[in-house]
Amino acid sequence: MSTTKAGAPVLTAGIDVGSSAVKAVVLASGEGGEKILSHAAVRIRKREISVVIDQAFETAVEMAGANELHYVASTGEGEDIPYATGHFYGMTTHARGALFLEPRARSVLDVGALHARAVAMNGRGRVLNYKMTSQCASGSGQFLANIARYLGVSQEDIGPLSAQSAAPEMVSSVCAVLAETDVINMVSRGISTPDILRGIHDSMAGRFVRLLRSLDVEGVAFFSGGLAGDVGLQAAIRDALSSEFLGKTAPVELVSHPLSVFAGALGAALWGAFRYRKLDLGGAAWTSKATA
Amino acid sequence: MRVCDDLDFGIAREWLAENPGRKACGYLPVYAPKEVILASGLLPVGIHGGGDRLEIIRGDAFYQSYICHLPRSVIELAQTGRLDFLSALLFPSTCDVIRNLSGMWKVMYPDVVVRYLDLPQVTGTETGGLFWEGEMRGLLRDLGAVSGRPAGEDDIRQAIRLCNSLRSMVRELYRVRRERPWAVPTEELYSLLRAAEVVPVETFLDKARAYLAAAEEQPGARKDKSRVIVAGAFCEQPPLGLIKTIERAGCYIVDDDFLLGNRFLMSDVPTDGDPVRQLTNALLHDTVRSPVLFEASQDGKRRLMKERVEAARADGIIFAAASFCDPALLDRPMLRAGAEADAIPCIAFQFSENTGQFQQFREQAGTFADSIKLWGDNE
Amino acid sequence: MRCVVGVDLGSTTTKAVILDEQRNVLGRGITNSRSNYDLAVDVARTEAFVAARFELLRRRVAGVAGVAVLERLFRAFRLEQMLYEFKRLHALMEEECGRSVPPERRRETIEAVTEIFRRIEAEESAAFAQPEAPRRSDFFRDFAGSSFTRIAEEIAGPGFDRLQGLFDKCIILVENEPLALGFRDHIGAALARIGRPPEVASAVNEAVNEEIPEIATVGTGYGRARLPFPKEQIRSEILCHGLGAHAMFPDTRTVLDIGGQDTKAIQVDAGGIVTSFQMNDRCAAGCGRYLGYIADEMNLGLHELGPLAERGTRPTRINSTCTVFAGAELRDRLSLGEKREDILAGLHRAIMLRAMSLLARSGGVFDEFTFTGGVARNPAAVRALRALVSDSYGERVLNISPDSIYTGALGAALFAGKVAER
Amino acid sequence: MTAPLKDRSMELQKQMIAAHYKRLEEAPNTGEPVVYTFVPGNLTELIRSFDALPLLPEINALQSGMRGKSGDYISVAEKAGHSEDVCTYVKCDIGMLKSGNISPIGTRLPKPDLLLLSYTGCYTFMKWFELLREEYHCPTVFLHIPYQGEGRIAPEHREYVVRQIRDDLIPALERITGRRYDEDRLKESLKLSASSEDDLVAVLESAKHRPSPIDAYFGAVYYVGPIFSAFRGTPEGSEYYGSLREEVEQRVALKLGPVTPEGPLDDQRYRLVVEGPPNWTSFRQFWKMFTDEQAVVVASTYTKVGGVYDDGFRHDAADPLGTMADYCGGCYTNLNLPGRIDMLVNYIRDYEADGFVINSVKSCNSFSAGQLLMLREVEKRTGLPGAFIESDLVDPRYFSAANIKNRLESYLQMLESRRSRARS
Ligand SMILES: Nc1ncnc2c1ncn2[C@@H]1O[C@H](COP(=O)(O)OP(=O)(O)O)[C@@H](O)[C@H]1O
Ligand SMILES: Nc1ncnc2c1ncn2[C@@H]1O[C@H](COP(=O)(O)OP(=O)(O)O)[C@@H](O)[C@H]1O
Ligand code: SF4
Ligand code: SF4
Ligand code: SF4
Repeated sequence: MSTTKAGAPVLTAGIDVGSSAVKAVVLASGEGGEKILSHAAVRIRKREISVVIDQAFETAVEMAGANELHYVASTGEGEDIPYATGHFYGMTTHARGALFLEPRARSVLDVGALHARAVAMNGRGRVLNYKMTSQCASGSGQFLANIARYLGVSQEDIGPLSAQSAAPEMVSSVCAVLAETDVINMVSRGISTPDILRGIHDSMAGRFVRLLRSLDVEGVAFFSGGLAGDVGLQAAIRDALSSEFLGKTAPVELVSHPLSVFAGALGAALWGAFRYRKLDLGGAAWTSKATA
Repeated sequence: MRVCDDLDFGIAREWLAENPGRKACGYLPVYAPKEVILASGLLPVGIHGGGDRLEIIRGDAFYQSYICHLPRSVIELAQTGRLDFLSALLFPSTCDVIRNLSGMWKVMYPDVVVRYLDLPQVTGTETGGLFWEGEMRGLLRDLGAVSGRPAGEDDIRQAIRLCNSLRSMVRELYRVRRERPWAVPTEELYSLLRAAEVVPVETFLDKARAYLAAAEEQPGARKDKSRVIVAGAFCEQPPLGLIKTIERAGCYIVDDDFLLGNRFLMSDVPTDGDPVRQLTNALLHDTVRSPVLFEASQDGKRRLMKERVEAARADGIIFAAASFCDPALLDRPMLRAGAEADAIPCIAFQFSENTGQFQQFREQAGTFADSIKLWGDNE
Repeated sequence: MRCVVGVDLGSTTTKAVILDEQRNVLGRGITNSRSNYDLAVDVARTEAFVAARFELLRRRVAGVAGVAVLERLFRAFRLEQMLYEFKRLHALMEEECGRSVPPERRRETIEAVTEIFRRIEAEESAAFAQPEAPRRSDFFRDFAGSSFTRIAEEIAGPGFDRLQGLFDKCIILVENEPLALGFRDHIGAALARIGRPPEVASAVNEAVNEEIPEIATVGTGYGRARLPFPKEQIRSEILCHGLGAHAMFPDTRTVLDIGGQDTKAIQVDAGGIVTSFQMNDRCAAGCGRYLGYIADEMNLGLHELGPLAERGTRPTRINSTCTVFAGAELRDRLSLGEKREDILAGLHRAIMLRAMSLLARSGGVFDEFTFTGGVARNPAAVRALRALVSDSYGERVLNISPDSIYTGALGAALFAGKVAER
Repeated sequence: MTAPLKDRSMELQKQMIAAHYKRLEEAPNTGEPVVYTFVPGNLTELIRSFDALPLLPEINALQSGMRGKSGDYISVAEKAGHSEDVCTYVKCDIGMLKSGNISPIGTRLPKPDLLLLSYTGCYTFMKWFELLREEYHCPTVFLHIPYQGEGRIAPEHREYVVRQIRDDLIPALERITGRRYDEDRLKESLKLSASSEDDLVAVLESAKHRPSPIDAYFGAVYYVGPIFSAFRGTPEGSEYYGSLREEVEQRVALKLGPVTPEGPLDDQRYRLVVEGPPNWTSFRQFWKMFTDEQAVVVASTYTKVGGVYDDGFRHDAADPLGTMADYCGGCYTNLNLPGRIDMLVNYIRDYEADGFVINSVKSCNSFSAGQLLMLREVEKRTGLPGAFIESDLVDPRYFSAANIKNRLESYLQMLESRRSRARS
């Protein structure tokens, strides 16, 4: 058993188990602040979840070259990971991760495969209020993924294509599944793929902006989760934020980050380090098999 | 099988089989005077919806999607013959949904004695007292006719005594949970109290004593969890899974509104003097403050949650209301504003009795517990 | 032969039914709905007239020539039609290659396309030589897609995605072109293909020339408002389903129709007139699309879903209402090791539970009970429905017709008959 | 010929309402006390006998809905923590309050001096005034009207209400207005009420004629406006009802139908009875769906929420407190479900209706919980099919025109096909 030498950085891992992918981050926190050592994401597809978790975790640990970790923090659906030291819940970790990636952020918009939520927080990452979508998938990531699949567009291309749109076509159906019919109709009416995608982005953006607005947030909103990297959606949300409520509400600036999808895992790792010090745990929580 | 999952009311049916000639009287949430039912020689049976095990097939034929779940499952129970052992059914004035259900029952089940029961909204002893005493005597008369054994004063006193022990047992259970929530998980407490709604009072008292003794012996270990009050679920009941979810997401429930009727009267009802008058007085002056009664005091709603938080030494409040429940949902902004003014952390969500997915609740309750855990002493 | 026509412009499929002077069904046609409603209607109607002419042919010569030769002629006709469509698709794909495939890949792509269509044609001709026609989808889009994809996978390797993309683009173009798919367009070639047997050849000539004037047409369905018909020729789909079900099963009192995007519970009286109805819409949970989505999730064809679910012994209780969440729940449960058949059975039960609520709201389930719409083709859905109905209402005669998808169109045609009588 | 007459009652009503809002706006200056209260069980005569002005939040909400303002108000209230699930009248009112308390016609609304909570037939009222009390910190009187659970007003219940009026309400009104209770004045007012009530009943019952000279739902919501709000028992109110009755009687004599926003509806194909409140945000569009199909409404229950008069009840000056108690207990929202079913069945029979439509609003549990059973029962008892439509009062998100039109159209086609079979 080894202990941290005084002054040596605390090594923690965050594992975020989502409904479509598992994300893992390894973090070093020491005198000079925190540093992300590695990050890994693995899609679940139709595999057994524990296998995917192990894979994401091991990849991140290997990339970080860590032999031991002082705290392994889980978040999302990861409550039952046997080697986790502690669990933090999704909004707690997204808020913390967002703050790390964008210190000016005072709210988070987290959009994943099946959910969307807006979280208001203070300057220290404490969740003050939140709003989430109900058990209806209209406007979720999965919905977008389905449409993209139908259109034959790969995940990475959605954003750039949407950005090319000149005349977005509104989707009329609210239902994520029945909207497909609309899309089929659009395709056959000769509407271009960019215009269709942007139309869908716009309708999603409307929902997300309503979520954010219902919390009365202002200033910087951090965009986290799997859809945060979608530049088309970003643009649609920014447009909706600036046009819809012009003059009526405070301006909100939406900020995304290349590591947005890891915000939850990162937040978990950060909180892990915090708890490790606060509770004065000492020792390693996890040691690599090679070392052990 | 847990009693609260027994959609066929087996224990009540057994009781009826063992006591030929006796009858059962049901009541809907929140409050009905059990004393009157017992004094009239009837078995009181609480009808609190169908929970998450009942598949709703006909109930939906009676209710639009924007009406809470409770009445549709109650109708489902009735339409599938599960309530056919009730000779009378009482509909307290909890809200317009239950009020209207009383009329529906009259139309659909003309053989059942149906009574709509107003609540003591006007608490002046003169006006309100006269009215409520009249209501109580009317109910005694009606239920006496059902059972064929109209209650005498002594019957009423006897029933008051029994209900006093019931109430004091409930208070005791709540006290023990408040003090050692790790020893009395709400999941267990709730199941026990739910059973109290459908079994004879004596049976419940025995069970409860045994439970307390066992809890004493196996005290369990205290965990690093936040203490919360779950407010707002006084009528339609949350599925047990939701209670478990809250507790597993890092919270100890130390006070709640579940099955509120069993502690609607807050202290013992005196057994001397005219028992009807005593019961009336208790109803006018000793009722728990809740969304179903008009709040007479100007800032009563503002103070209520602070008082409850202090009494339960809670860290925060989870407002959990049934979807489409007007009384709970319209109360919530007032209660919440009061709590927040006193810097009490709160969250709010809506459920329905047959909710089967708890992810969302876990996230919310967990984030709430996290924020108390991570920030509790710093901010 | 004067006829009347009913057209049901559904959200996913468009159907047409032609009735003769005695109001017997002369022909039925179906196609998938598309944005060009007029075209969808035309295709369905053309199909129905093809079927009608074959029916007339059958009435005329079945006695002399026997049904086998007619059946053979019909299959030949279908083959000709299909080859024509494939040819058109092929041409469009080559054109598209010229436009969107990078020059350095163009040649190999065109070659691959040509090879695929060559193989398709060979397969189809070989299938024609078989005594039994293979069972498959009614829609060109579906069976062309599955043949194309399969062969493309076999031959193309890394170029597969490009071919798939080409197909997706061009199938839409084909679908939205007015193609010549009528009786007269292909019957000659079909006759030639089966060697012009004399016992039918002259009858075919007569059938080609026979006039079938359409004296009244009534439209119904989800898209009826967009039909180019005057108001008195449009009927609510509720009424049409009621009347259509009554025509198929005169003792029907309750009708459940589950289509792609909506579900209807209808009560009719002894004359087929609707006395009450309930419908749900705007949410896919509870409609055919729910099952379609699940089938996609599992990479199954719609027609495979039901038979698989039927093997489930203990239906799983599904917690999610939303189609998309149910899809995720399905994945979760599969990864937890639950049995696929049981989960599928649970999903079928879930959709039927919602139908039960709707039925209850419309007044209940009376004898006889008729189940119509595309989902009635799904055996597991039927089984779940049967079980639920007998649990809550006792034994009921449950009618299902192989032609149930045409119920609305049949009702519309009967209304057209009434219009014609005025 | 009829046009100027029609204009007269409409014009009168417009003026009355505008004048009332003006007077309310001036109240903080003139010192006239303001009493907020609800339509069902409103004690306008009593309030006015103290020279106080009634203000009815429900009327503000419905007017805001008709003028396209409710959507914004509702979202303000939801942002403030109100659930999406609850009555939108309340949220519209709270939102209006939080947005500066400007009335639907643009005047400023005064604060209440008293919240008179006549708890008649709606649970939500209680919460509504608890919520308003939080904002205004003013006295609140709770007037508990027992529900007609047994289908009648029990004598002891009547007595209970009388006691509350006498012992709680009147002293409170005396306190806040600084005036003494003046029974003679009240009696004068009650007499005027009774005469307006006579006129209103005559107007509503004119729908028994063929063609019906009125639309007893869409049109009649205007007719009941004054009597439901601030004008029962006032001279303006009497004048309005007098002239309205005159106009309607003229239309009867000329065998004319009502004038709708789409023009006159003389040729009436369907006579319908309607249960449930209208949708206010798309009121005209909703009405047009009926007129497009030449359907006229001959009787409705909604027009009885502020008092049921066609069963013969009239305010009775001889027993002021007793008559007020009877009035409160008898409002439509205070009837039990069997009573509501009876009413519909009687209307269908008395007005020779071809069918009935239930408009179920998401907001209102008092109305909506149980309507599906009402539908079945009325169908059973009359042998006529009914139509069930869902919308909301003032939440524009809950009006799906395509859906409602589809249902209504299918329903009327169904009536038509029954009719053509009956003929053949
Ligand atoms: N580059 C991308 N562009 C658009 N969507 C993406 C991209 N990467 C992932 N997604 C979508 O993000 C979702 C996953 O987001 P995530 O936050 O990981 O959700 P969860 O935590 O629920 O698994 C999926 O629906 C996926 O399709
Ligand atoms: N062979 C089949 N097996 C199982 N389900 C089918 C089959 N064919 C169609 N369906 C179902 O029927 C639905 C379409 O039904 P249909 O009545 O044509 O709808 P609509 O009239 O709305 O277009 C599809 O969504 C699908 O679920
Ligand atoms: S849950 Fe709420 S709305 Fe439903 S019956 Fe109970 S009190 Fe009424
Ligand atoms: S509307 Fe569509 S996305 Fe929403 S719950 Fe229904 S099926 Fe799911
Ligand atoms: S619930 Fe109904 S009666 Fe009550 S305030 Fe709302 S709309 Fe009016």
